[in-house]
Amino acid sequence: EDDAAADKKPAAQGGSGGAAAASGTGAGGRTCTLDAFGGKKLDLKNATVGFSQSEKEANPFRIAETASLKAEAEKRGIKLLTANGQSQFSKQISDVQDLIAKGADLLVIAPLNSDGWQPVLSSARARHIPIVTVDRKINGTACKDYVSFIGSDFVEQGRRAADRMIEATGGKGELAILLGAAGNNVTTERTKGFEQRIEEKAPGLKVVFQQTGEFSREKGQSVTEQLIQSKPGIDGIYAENDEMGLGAVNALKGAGKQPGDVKIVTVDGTRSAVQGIVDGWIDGVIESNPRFGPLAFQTLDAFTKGQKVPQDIVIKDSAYTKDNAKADLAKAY
Amino acid sequence: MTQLTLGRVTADRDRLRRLLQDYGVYLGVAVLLLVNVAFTPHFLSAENFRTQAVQVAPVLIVALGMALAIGTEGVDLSVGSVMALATSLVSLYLGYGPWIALLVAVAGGLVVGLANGSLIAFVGVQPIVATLALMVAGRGLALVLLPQLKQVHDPGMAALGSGAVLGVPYLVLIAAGLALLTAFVVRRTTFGRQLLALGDSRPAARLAGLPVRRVLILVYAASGAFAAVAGVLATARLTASDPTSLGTLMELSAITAVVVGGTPLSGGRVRIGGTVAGAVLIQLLTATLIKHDLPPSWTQIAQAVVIVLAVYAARERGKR
Amino acid sequence: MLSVTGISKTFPGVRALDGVDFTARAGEVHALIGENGAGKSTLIKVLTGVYRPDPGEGTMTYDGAEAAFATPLEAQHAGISTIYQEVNLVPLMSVARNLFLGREPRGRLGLIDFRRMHRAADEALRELGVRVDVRRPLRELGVGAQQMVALARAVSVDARVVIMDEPTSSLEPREVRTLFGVIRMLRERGIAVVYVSHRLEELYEICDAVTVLRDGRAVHTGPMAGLDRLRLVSLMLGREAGEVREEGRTEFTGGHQVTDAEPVLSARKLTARHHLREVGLDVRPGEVVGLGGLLGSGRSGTAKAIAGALPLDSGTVVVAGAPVRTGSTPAAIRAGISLLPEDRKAEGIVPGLSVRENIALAALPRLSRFGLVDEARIDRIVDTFIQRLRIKAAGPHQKVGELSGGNQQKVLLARWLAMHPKVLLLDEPTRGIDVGAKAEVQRLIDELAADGLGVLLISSDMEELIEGADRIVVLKDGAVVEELTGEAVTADRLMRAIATAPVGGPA
Amino acid sequence: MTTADVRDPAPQAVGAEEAAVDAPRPAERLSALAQQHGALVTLVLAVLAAALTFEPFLTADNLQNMALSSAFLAVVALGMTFVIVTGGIDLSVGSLFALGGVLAAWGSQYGTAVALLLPLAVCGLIGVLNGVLIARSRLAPFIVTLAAMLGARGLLLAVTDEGSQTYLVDKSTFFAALGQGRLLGVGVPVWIALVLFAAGALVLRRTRFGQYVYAVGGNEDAAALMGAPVARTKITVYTLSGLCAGLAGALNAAWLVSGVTILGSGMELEAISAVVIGGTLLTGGSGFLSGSLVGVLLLKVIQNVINQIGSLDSAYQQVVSGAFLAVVVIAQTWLGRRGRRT
Ligand SMILES: Nc1ncnc2c1ncn2[C@@H]1O[C@H](COP(=O)(O)OP(=O)(O)OP(=O)(O)O)[C@@H](O)[C@H]1O
Ligand SMILES: Nc1ncnc2c1ncn2[C@@H]1O[C@H](COP(=O)(O)OP(=O)(O)OP(=O)(O)O)[C@@H](O)[C@H]1O
Ligand SMILES: [Mg+2]
Ligand SMILES: [Mg+2]
Repeated sequence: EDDAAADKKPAAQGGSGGAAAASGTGAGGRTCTLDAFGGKKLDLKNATVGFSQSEKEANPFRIAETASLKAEAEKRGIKLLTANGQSQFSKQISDVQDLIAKGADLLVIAPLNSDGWQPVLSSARARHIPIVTVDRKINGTACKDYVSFIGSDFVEQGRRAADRMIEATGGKGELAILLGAAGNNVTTERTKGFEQRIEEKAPGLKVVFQQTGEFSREKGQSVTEQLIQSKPGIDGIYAENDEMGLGAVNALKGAGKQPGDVKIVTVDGTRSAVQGIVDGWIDGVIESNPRFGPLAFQTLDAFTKGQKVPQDIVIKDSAYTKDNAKADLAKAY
Repeated sequence: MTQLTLGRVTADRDRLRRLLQDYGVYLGVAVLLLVNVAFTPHFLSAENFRTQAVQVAPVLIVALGMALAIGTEGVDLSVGSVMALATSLVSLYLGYGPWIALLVAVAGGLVVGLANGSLIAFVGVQPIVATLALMVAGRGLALVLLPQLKQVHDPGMAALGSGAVLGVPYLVLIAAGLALLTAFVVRRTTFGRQLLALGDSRPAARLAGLPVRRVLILVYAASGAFAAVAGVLATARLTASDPTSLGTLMELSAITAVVVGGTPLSGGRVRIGGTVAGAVLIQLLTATLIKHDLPPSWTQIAQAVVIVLAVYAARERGKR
Repeated sequence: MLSVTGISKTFPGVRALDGVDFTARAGEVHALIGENGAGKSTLIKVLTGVYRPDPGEGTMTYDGAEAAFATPLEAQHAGISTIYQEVNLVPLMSVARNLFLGREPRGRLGLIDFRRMHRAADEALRELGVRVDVRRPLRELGVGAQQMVALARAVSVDARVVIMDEPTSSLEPREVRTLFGVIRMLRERGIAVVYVSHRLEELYEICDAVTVLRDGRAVHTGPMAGLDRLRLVSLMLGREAGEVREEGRTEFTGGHQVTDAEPVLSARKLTARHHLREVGLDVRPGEVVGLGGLLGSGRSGTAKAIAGALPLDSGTVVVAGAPVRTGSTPAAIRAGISLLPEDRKAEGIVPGLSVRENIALAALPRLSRFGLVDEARIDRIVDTFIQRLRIKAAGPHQKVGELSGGNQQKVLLARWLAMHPKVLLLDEPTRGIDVGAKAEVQRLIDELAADGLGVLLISSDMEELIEGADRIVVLKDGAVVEELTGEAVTADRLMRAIATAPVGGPA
Repeated sequence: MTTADVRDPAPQAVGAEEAAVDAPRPAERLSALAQQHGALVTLVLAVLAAALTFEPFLTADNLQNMALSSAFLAVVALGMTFVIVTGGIDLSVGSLFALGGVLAAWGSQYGTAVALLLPLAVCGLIGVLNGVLIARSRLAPFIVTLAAMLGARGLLLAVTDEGSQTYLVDKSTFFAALGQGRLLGVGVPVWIALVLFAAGALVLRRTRFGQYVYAVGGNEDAAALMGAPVARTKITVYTLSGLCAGLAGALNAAWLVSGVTILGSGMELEAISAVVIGGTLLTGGSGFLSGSLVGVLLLKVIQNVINQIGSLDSAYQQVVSGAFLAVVVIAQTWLGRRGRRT
C-alpha cells in the first residue's frame, strides 16, 4: 500500500496486466442499487468523474493507482477530474468539495483517513453523487453515504504476513515489527491482523520490538540499525510496507548479516521487494494491488445503469514467495 | 563573616551556573551515555558507536550550515528540501559518474542557497519566510526532477555510504571535517567575525561598512551546499534516491541541534562544538528510546522535555 | 522622599555600585554626576526596579516606608517616573501611543478613546514646544524630538519623583530651556527631581543638591550652591584640584593649520526626499567644519548621506579628487570616509561582541591576510587605542554592551581611528561623555585635524561647535542656509543664522 | 501645512517638526496603502481572475466550501497574529489543532460543554506553559513551541492508543451542530471565525492589552522600561494562541464528526504564511488581524484555483505554491521598504 517503490517505471500502466480482480463477493455480500441509494440514471460515457488521490504520486502504489484510473477513464472515453491531497487530510476534504463544485457527477476517492468524511458525504448526498472509495474504506453507511468500497483487507494482509512469517521462522523466535506512520488506519490494521494470527497460531514467536519506520526506507533502515545493535538475536522482521523492509535489508547488509539470517516479510508487492525475494533477503511479500481502475469504472457503470453492485469489493491480493517470485517479477508494480 | 561566606556561595553558584550554561550539552551527552551503558544491552560496542555516528552525520552537516544562518539571526527552513533536491540530482547525473553527480548536487544546493540569500540580502525578505518559500518549492522541484524513489547502483556511491578508513566511516570523517572547517571559519576568518557582528547588530554592521549582503548570501549558500552534501551522503547510505521523504522535518532537527548546543536564535554567537554535541544528544536520545522499544508517544514527549531542559540550562540569564 | 543607604549592585566581574547612599527630597532638584561608568545609570535602574540590588546589602525607603520595586511598572505605579539614558520608546508605534502607553484614556466598554488621546498628546507636546503629527510613528522623529516625547511622557503622569538620565544630551539650547522650565515647574509642585548630566553649567543653573559618584561609590553629597566648579570636577575625577585644569570648557585650541589645498571632501547638491535639498559643502585637509542647525535640520542626514548610509536621489561626493559611489557604506569607507553615528546604541556598537572585536570590526579586512584574521596585529592596535582613549573596561574581552555609555562612544571612536580615515564625520561625538573624556575627545579632534584629517563635526553643544570648528555650515530644513567663516564663527552669529534664515528655498 | 491655527509658545521653535505635520504625499499614501493591503489587492485580483477563467468559481457552493475550510485555519491564524506581533512565533499550533480535535471528539460523549472545554483547557494550558517558558525563563519562542509541538503530538498519540483509536462525534448532538450547522446559509464555523476576528481586532486595536502587544513586539526593553507588563503580555498571547488552536481543532472535529489523528502537520507554517502574507512583520511590533484573514483566504483561493486547473501534477503544485509565496512576500517587502523610506 502506502509509499512503496520500484526502480523502474511501472510496467503495467493502467488497465493492462495485473488489474485487480474481485474475489469472494459472492451471494452473501451485501449489494447496492441506484434505487436504494437514490439518484438518477445516467450514461457513464457523458458523465464527469472526479478522482481524489490522497498522496503525491511519488511511490509505485500511488503511481500505479492513479495511472490505472486515468487509463481506464481514457479507454472508456470518460472525462476525469483529478485532485491530490498531498498527504494533508484537510486539503483532501477541500479537494473533494472542489471536485463536486466543478461538476463531478461521480466520485472515486482514495481516502487518506477512514474517519472525518462527514462534510463530504453530506455534500455528495445532497446532490446524489455516488462515491466509490478505493484502497481504504470510508467509515459511513454503505449504500447511503457511499456506494461501494473496492480494496484490500488490511487486517487480512497482516494475517497472511503472519502466516508467511510463521512458515519462514518455523514458529519460534523473536520478532520485530516496523510500523507504518502512527495514526494511520493501514498501520493499525496491518498490525492487528499480524499480532492476532501470531498469537493464535505460533505461541513460540514473540514480538519484542515495535517501532515506527513511517513507511519510509530511510527510517526503516535507521530503526533496524538500532534494533540489530540492541537485539542481535532477532529472528524475523515484519515490515508494514516494502520500503521499510528494503531499509531493513540495507541495515542487515551493513551489519554484515547474510541473506536469510533474519527473516523479512513485507506488504505491498513492489518490484524492488519482489527482487529482494529473488536475491534471498526477503522471505515473503504480501501483495496490495493498486490497480483499481477497471473495477472502479465497471462498478460505476453497472451502478449508473441501475444494476446491483456489491457494497464491499475485496480484492484478491496475491503473494510472492521464493516459489513464484522469479516468475511473477513482471507482475509486480 | 556571614556576608562573606554568603558572597562566596553566590559566586560559586554563579560560576556553576555559567559552567552549566556553557557545557550543559556536553553534560547531557555524558549523562545519556552513562544511562545507556548502565541500562542498554550491547551498548558498549564499536559497532554501536559507529551506527550512532553514521546516523547523526547528515543531521550534523545540515546543522553546521544552520548554525551559520542562525548566527546571522536568520534561519534556513529549506534544508530538508535541498536534501531532496540533491538526491534527485544525484540520481539524474549518476550516469556521468559519481563525481559529476556529486558536484551537480552540491551546485544545486548552492543555487537554492544563493536564491535564499538574495531574497534575504537584496530584497530584504525575512529569512523564515524566504526559506519557507523555497522549502515548499524545493521539494516540488525535487519531485519534478525525479518523480519517485530510484535505486542507486553506482559502486562509488555505495562505497561512500558504507566504506570506512581505519574503522571510521567516510560519512563520519566528512562530517567531522566539515565541523572543523566551520569552526575554523567562524573563529579565525574575517568572514566569521563579520557574520557574528551582523548577527548581533545589523545596523551597526552596515554603518561599519561590512559587506552585509555578501556575508548573508555566502551564509545561505553555505547552508544550501551543506544540506546538499548531507543529501548526497544520505543517498549513498540508503543506496537510493528518495525525494519524497528524504530530509522531511530535517530543518527542525537541525535547528534543535544548533539551539540545544547553545547557539542563541537571536544571533551574534555560533557554537560549533555545542552544535556537534547537540546533534549527538538528540541522536543518543532517539537511539535510547528506540532501543528500549518505547512507543512513539513517549518518544515525542521525551524529546520535548529534553529540548526544553537543554535550552533552559544554556539560557542567557536575565539582566537582573 | 526616595532614599537608599548602603546599596550595591554587582555585575559579573564589575561592582557597579558599592554601598551607595542617596536621597532625593521633595521639591529639590538633585544632581547625580560622575565620570562615564561611575554607576549613575545603574543607580537609577536600581531605584526604579530595572535591576535588583545585591541582596542583603543596603535598604531603600520611599515615602517613609521601606520599599523595593520588582519591576519598572511597580515603580511607576508608586509615582516614580523616569527618562532613561538613551531614548527608550517603541519606534514603530505612533507618538501618541508612546506617550500614553499603559495609561491610555478609555471610553465606553474600556476601549481606548483615540480622539481624546491624540488631542491630549498633541497638547502635551505643544506645551514643550514640539509640534508633530502625533499619529505618525515615533521613528520618523529625530533623536532630539524623541527625547522630548520621552520627557513629555515622564512629566505627564502624576509623579512624585521624576528621574532624568542625561535628558539634554540630544537637545538643542532651546529645548534645554523648555526642559528647565518644566523642571522648575516640577520643583514648585513639590516633586523630587533627580538629574543626571555631564554638562556642568546646566547643573549650576538648575540643581539644588549634588551627589558625586566615583567608581560606584558616592564620594560627595551636598548643596550645589557654593560648590566650586573645580572642586566638583576634582571630586568626579578623583584627582586633586590643582591637577585639574579649568575643565568643562572645551579643550579646543581653535584655529587649525588649514592649508589651501584641494578639499579632501566635497559634497555637491546632495538631495534626498524629506531629508536634504541640494546640500553642498567642502572640507579641506586639517580643517574642522561644523554643521549647525536645529533638531531635524538635516545634519545627521548630511553626514549619513556622505557616508553612504542614506540613499540619495541625486548629488555627488568627491574625496581627494576621486568621486565616491553614493549610497554605499563600503564604498565610502574605502574612499576614506568614516562616520561616527549619532545613535550609538542602535547603529554604533555591536553589543554582544567584545571591546576588541568592536574596535577591529571595520578594519578587519586590513587586519587579515587571505581572509584569516591576524590576531597579533589586532591585539596591538586594540591595546594602543584602549590606552590612548582611556577606555574603561574590565579588559579587551568584555562585551561592549556592558560598558557605560561614554566608554561605548570611545570604543566607536577607536574603531574609526583604526581605519586611518581621510575624512571623519563626527555626529555628536561627545554626547553623553563625561568632562574628562570629553576634553580628551576634543583634544583628539584637534590632533587629528593637525595631522591633516578633514573633520566634519556635528554637535548640539553650541560652545563645542563654535570653539571646535573653523567654519560652520548652517542647515535648516535640509538645506544650507548660511556659512560662517573666520571671525563670523560666534554663538551670536550662529543663533541668528538659525533663527532668521529664510524657510524653504534651496541655498 | 497647518501652522496658521496653531498656538505657538516659542515662535522660533518651529524646526523641521513642522515639516512632519504636512500630509504624506499621495504617491506615498498609495504605496503605504498597497503595502498594508497588498494581500487584499492580490486577493481581489486573484478572485477576479479566477472568476473570469473558471466558471464554477463564483458559485455559492464553491464560495461556501472555501469559506468553511478557511474558517479553521483563520482561527489558528488569529492567535498566531497576536504572537507574531509580539515578535514571537508559535510552532505548536498544528499539533494543538489535532490534539484539540481528538480531545473534543472524545469529550463529546459527555456533552457539548466537555467537548469544548476540555480541548480549550488542555491547549490553553500548553499555551500557558509556552508563555511562561518564553516570558519568565527567556527561552526562544521558536524552540519552546517546537518542543510543545512534539509534546502535544506525543500527548495526542498517548490518548489515542498510539494513533489507532479515532473518537467519533455523535451527529445528533449540539456539538456536532456547531460544525455542521448553518446560519443564514453560511456555516456556523464561518460565523464563529468572523465573530472571533471582530473581537480580536477590537482587542488588538482598542484595548490597553493590545497596545502592550504592539509595544512588546516593537521594543521589548523599552516596553518594560515604560512599565508595560511584558511577561504577562507574552504569556497571554501564547495562551491565546493555544486556545485558538484548540478551539479551531474542536470546531474542525465537530465539522468532520470525528477526532482525526493525522491532522495539523504543516499547519503552523500555513498559519505563519497567512499572517505574513497579511502584512504582519515577523520581527514584531506591526501587523493587523484583517490582514491575516485576507492571507488565509488568499491561500485557500490559490489552492482552489490549482484544483480548478485540475491537471497540475502534484509535484508542480508545490512548485507553484512555493513560487507564489515568494512572489507575494517579495512584493510586500518591496512595497514595505518603499513606504519606510520616508
Ligand atoms: N548589564 C551590565 N553588565 C555588566 N556590567 C554593567 C552592566 N551595566 C553597567 N555595567 C557596568 O557598570 C558600571 C556603571 O555603568 P553605568 O551605566 O551605571 O555608568 P554611568 O555612570 O551611567 O556612565 P555614563 O555617564 O557613561 O552613562 C560600568 O563599569 C559598566 O561597565
Ligand atoms: N522635512 C522633514 N520631514 C519629515 N521628517 C524629517 C524632515 N527632516 C528631518 N526629518 C526627520 O527628522 C530626523 C532628524 O533628521 P536629521 O537627523 O537629518 O537632522 P539632525 O539635525 O541631525 O537632527 P537631530 O539632532 O535630531 O539628529 C530624521 O530621522 C528625519 O526622518
Ligand atoms: Mg549612564
Ligand atoms: Mg543629529
